[in-house]
Amino acid sequence: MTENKKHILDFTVRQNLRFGTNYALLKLMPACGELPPCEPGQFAQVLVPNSKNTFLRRPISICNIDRNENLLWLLVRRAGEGTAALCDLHEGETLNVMLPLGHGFTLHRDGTMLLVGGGVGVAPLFMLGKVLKEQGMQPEFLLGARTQADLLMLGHFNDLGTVHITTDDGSAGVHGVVTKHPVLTSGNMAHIACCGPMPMMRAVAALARQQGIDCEVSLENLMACGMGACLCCVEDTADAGNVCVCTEGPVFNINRLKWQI
Amino acid sequence: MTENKKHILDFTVRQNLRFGTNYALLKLMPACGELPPCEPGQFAQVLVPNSKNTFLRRPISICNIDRNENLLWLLVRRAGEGTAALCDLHEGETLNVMLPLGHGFTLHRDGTMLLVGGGVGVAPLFMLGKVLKEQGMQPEFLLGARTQADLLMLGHFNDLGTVHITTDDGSAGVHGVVTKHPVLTSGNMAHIACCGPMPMMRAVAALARQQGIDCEVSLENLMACGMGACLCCVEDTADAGNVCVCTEGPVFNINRLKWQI
Amino acid sequence: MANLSVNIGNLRLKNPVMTASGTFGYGEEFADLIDLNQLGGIIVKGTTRMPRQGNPYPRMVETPSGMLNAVGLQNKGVDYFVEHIYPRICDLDTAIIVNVSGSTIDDYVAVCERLNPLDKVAAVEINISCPNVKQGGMTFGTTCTGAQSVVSACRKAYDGTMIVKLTPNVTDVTEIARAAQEAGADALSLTNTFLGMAIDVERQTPCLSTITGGLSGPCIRPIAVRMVWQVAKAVNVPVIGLGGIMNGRDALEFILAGATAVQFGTANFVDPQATIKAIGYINDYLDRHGLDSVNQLIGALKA
Amino acid sequence: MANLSVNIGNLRLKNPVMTASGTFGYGEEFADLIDLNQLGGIIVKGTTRMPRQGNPYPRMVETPSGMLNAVGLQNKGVDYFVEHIYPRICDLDTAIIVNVSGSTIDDYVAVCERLNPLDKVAAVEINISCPNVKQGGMTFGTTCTGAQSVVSACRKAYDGTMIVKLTPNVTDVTEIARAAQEAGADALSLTNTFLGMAIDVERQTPCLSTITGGLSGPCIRPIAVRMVWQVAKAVNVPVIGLGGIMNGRDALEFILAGATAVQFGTANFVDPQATIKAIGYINDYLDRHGLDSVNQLIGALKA
Repeated sequence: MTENKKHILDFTVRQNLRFGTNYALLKLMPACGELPPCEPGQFAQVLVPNSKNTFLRRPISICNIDRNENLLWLLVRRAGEGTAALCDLHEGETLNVMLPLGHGFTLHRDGTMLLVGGGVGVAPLFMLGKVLKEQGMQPEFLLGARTQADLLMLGHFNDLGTVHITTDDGSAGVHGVVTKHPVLTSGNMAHIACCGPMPMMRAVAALARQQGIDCEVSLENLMACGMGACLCCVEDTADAGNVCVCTEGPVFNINRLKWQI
Repeated sequence: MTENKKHILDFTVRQNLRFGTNYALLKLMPACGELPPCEPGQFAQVLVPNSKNTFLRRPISICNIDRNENLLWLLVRRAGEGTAALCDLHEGETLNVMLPLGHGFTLHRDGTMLLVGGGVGVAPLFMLGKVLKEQGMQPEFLLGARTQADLLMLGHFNDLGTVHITTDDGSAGVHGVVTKHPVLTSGNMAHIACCGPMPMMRAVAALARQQGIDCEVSLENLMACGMGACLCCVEDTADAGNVCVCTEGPVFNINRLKWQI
Repeated sequence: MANLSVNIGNLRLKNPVMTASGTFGYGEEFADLIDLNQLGGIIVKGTTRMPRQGNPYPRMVETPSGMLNAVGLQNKGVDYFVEHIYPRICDLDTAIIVNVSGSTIDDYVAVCERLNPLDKVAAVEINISCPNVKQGGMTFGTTCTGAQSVVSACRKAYDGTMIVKLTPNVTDVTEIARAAQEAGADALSLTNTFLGMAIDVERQTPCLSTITGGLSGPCIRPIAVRMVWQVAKAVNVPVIGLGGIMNGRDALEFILAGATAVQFGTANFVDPQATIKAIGYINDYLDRHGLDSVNQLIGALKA
Repeated sequence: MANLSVNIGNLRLKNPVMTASGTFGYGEEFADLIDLNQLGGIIVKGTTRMPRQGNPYPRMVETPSGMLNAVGLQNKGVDYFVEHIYPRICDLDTAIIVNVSGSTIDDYVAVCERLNPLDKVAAVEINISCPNVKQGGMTFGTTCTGAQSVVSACRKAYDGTMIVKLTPNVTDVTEIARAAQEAGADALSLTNTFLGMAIDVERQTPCLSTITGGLSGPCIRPIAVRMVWQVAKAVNVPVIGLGGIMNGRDALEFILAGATAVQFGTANFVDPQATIKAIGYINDYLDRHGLDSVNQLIGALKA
């Protein structure tokens, strides 16, 4: 992976597509110039305007770099006051964003990649799938959500390849969590890229290890700076002890992690 | 003056009329129910949403109570981050407001009242003029501003009575500050009600004292609670020492004040 | 409906939510907006032996997530309180607690003696932590001997529940807490404000007439929670937590850290109804967590 | 263009804006975003005798206008610094200052001795104020004798400019400041973080793995400004102000209060370009006020 140069740029909100009350897909255009090079799985640190109790930037996965339109896509879940302010942005407002940050997913050229996402964690998998497809690969997707209504960007994913679905309530696809889906144990997958809630990622990692499938996960440890300065977001690794998720990750091969799985 | 009961109410922004870049006239409707009774010169404490560095409420003069439309008018000048957030409110947004607070202007029934306002200080004088006119009085207005563009709500004031004007740059009315205007020394005025920047109020107070004209001014000492609890906004008075501007004022007869004028 | 009542020494509060001295007037100012009888207690403003005009204006400046004040104990004195204010508020169905301040030990004792006979005063809060007076105040609260001298003198003069309000402007607050306990405090409240300062850089002048003032608000809450946690482990008497509590969630931080009750201060300026909302929040929290009584939460932090 | 350069002992800084230890890595992390050579100085992260893994995750929690951290001096040790990092950063055209931390006096001395020969290290900053380590750190900084013992030992081991970083978690910071000065400090920097704590009320657990941590950010700026003002009047050596500085205006509060230079800490996390913007702001301020040199502002508060 190349080391992409970090930038701090002002963006204009061109579109705020709301999915229900809890999610927003922000399409942002740089106030001037072109979007910088970004890799799938890298993230952005967003300065939240208009939020009384949000002091630090909020790390948000890069969902897409639309080079034709010069738009950065960020998919945001309304989790706290900071993300709520992002979800409520009006078109035309300005957002200060630092990007790209961290190390993303490995782009495997051998064997099939299964991209496993849960909830808002599907965001970086869209860009990963798009880039893989552009490179001639045929990624498959396994997307899990609480209900059919929580399956985000489904149309976009369908454009990229085969999409497998699970829902907790059975309202779409296989009833249950993603690890219930037979595609994970089909033996056809060489690599897994996973992003979602921690229990989901642990379950997927455990299954991958059991099945001998190469697996990367994207962590979202609490962070302050997002650039390796504060040393707050550390993850304990087998090879190097505490390392910063913001610079060594957010994507880690599960073999580096000391998860008890 | 009657003691009006205090209320804390959510309002919906029905209209945000911007005057240039520095002023906004907010028209607010209670989320439910009727506007409570308010007197001219009383103020509201506005909880500022969407502002990172604004902790306390902002005291804003009540500009008008439009009973027909059930609208509260607040005229806001973009002075700091808090008032900027108010000026930038979108229609449909919610604002939490405590009102009415303090003691307003005396409604004189004898002799002509001259209402002297500067800048955003014209706000409470609109309501005062309207109430006086409703009671059959014929108030006159002396409004000062930096330039013609800073004369706010002029059409509204013209509907209430004779309007005299001064501008610092001479772009409208008499060239100079309000105390340059001959109406102040015409001998026709029995009472002055004044609201504006401190140097203006001091100059008007000095002239009133010299001319023997009864004069009230509306102070805007820095305050926290706005309801007599924190004791921060005190003004030193001749009769009672330090008193709270938020409860004993904001309107004071200049005879109570210890101003060196 | 869970049981919200707590005990501070011999004093039973209907719930742990009180208002802090100097932030709630005598309660009357808030009567339009909340039912005062729903509160656990009202701590009326700092009362001194003689009337005080306080410090000159400006007395206040907003700071990030907080404010500095330099009121300087403006009040009409204990005689005025007893003769004019007490009769108006003594029939409220909530604990009325009087904050006692002074420049000398004799001042404190004189106020305590004057309050001692009033049977509707539920407790006194001895303020050895006001940062905004030239003499007395915080200087008593920053040493063990200073704290002990004031508290033991007040103990002799006052028979009812005596709370001692501690300053956070010390190296080791547990040391002062233990000294106050040994001198006869029935409970400790902390923290008072933090000594701070702000400058108008364009004018190159201090923002307050007194140069320094007391910092309060959510900005300092993490420090106050830490001190309450330390003190609750160090003493046997109940601790009353305050410092930047804005809502029920914040109040629970202090209770979990070991506070038996809490005081809302600066929050009253931002949301005069914050106390009442917090009582509802705590009740809902107890229901949600399947708990019968708020007492089960006191010091329940898993640490 | 006004003169922005200031002197810290024998050390001349091109301007008063530095970055605080532990908030700016080794500078390299920021090189994409700012020209490091424009800074007055870079204080690299706390360096210890031996490598340290720091404290377990979680180490951080956001608080109102600030954050708590409990990193615990994670670093690869002074040998790694000297062999691998120093060669990479020593040619920067800015003052490189190394923050020295330890658990014992011998630890501090060992690090000072190792750094002493490095001619591109412009100064050391002796950290007697880290709240996040079990031994040493802040415990040295809360008593005069503790401060004196560390500082005088380091003084013997280090020949260059020695800054001593003070903790705010004390009753009287001027007392510790004078002790550090007498023990040989060439300058004092203050404040380090405030000991604080936050609780996840739903889980009833501390937010940090270490229960308590260090509070930083604009929330505590008023307290830090007050302490800098007090210390600047109490000592003869230059004072370096820090604590919640987010921009040029905030920096000027500290300079007007008596600081010769300032450090930007938590601000680097929110706006990595805050330092550079502040240098421009200070220059514009001097022009606007008709001043030739930033030295005219040091302690210029009209009070």
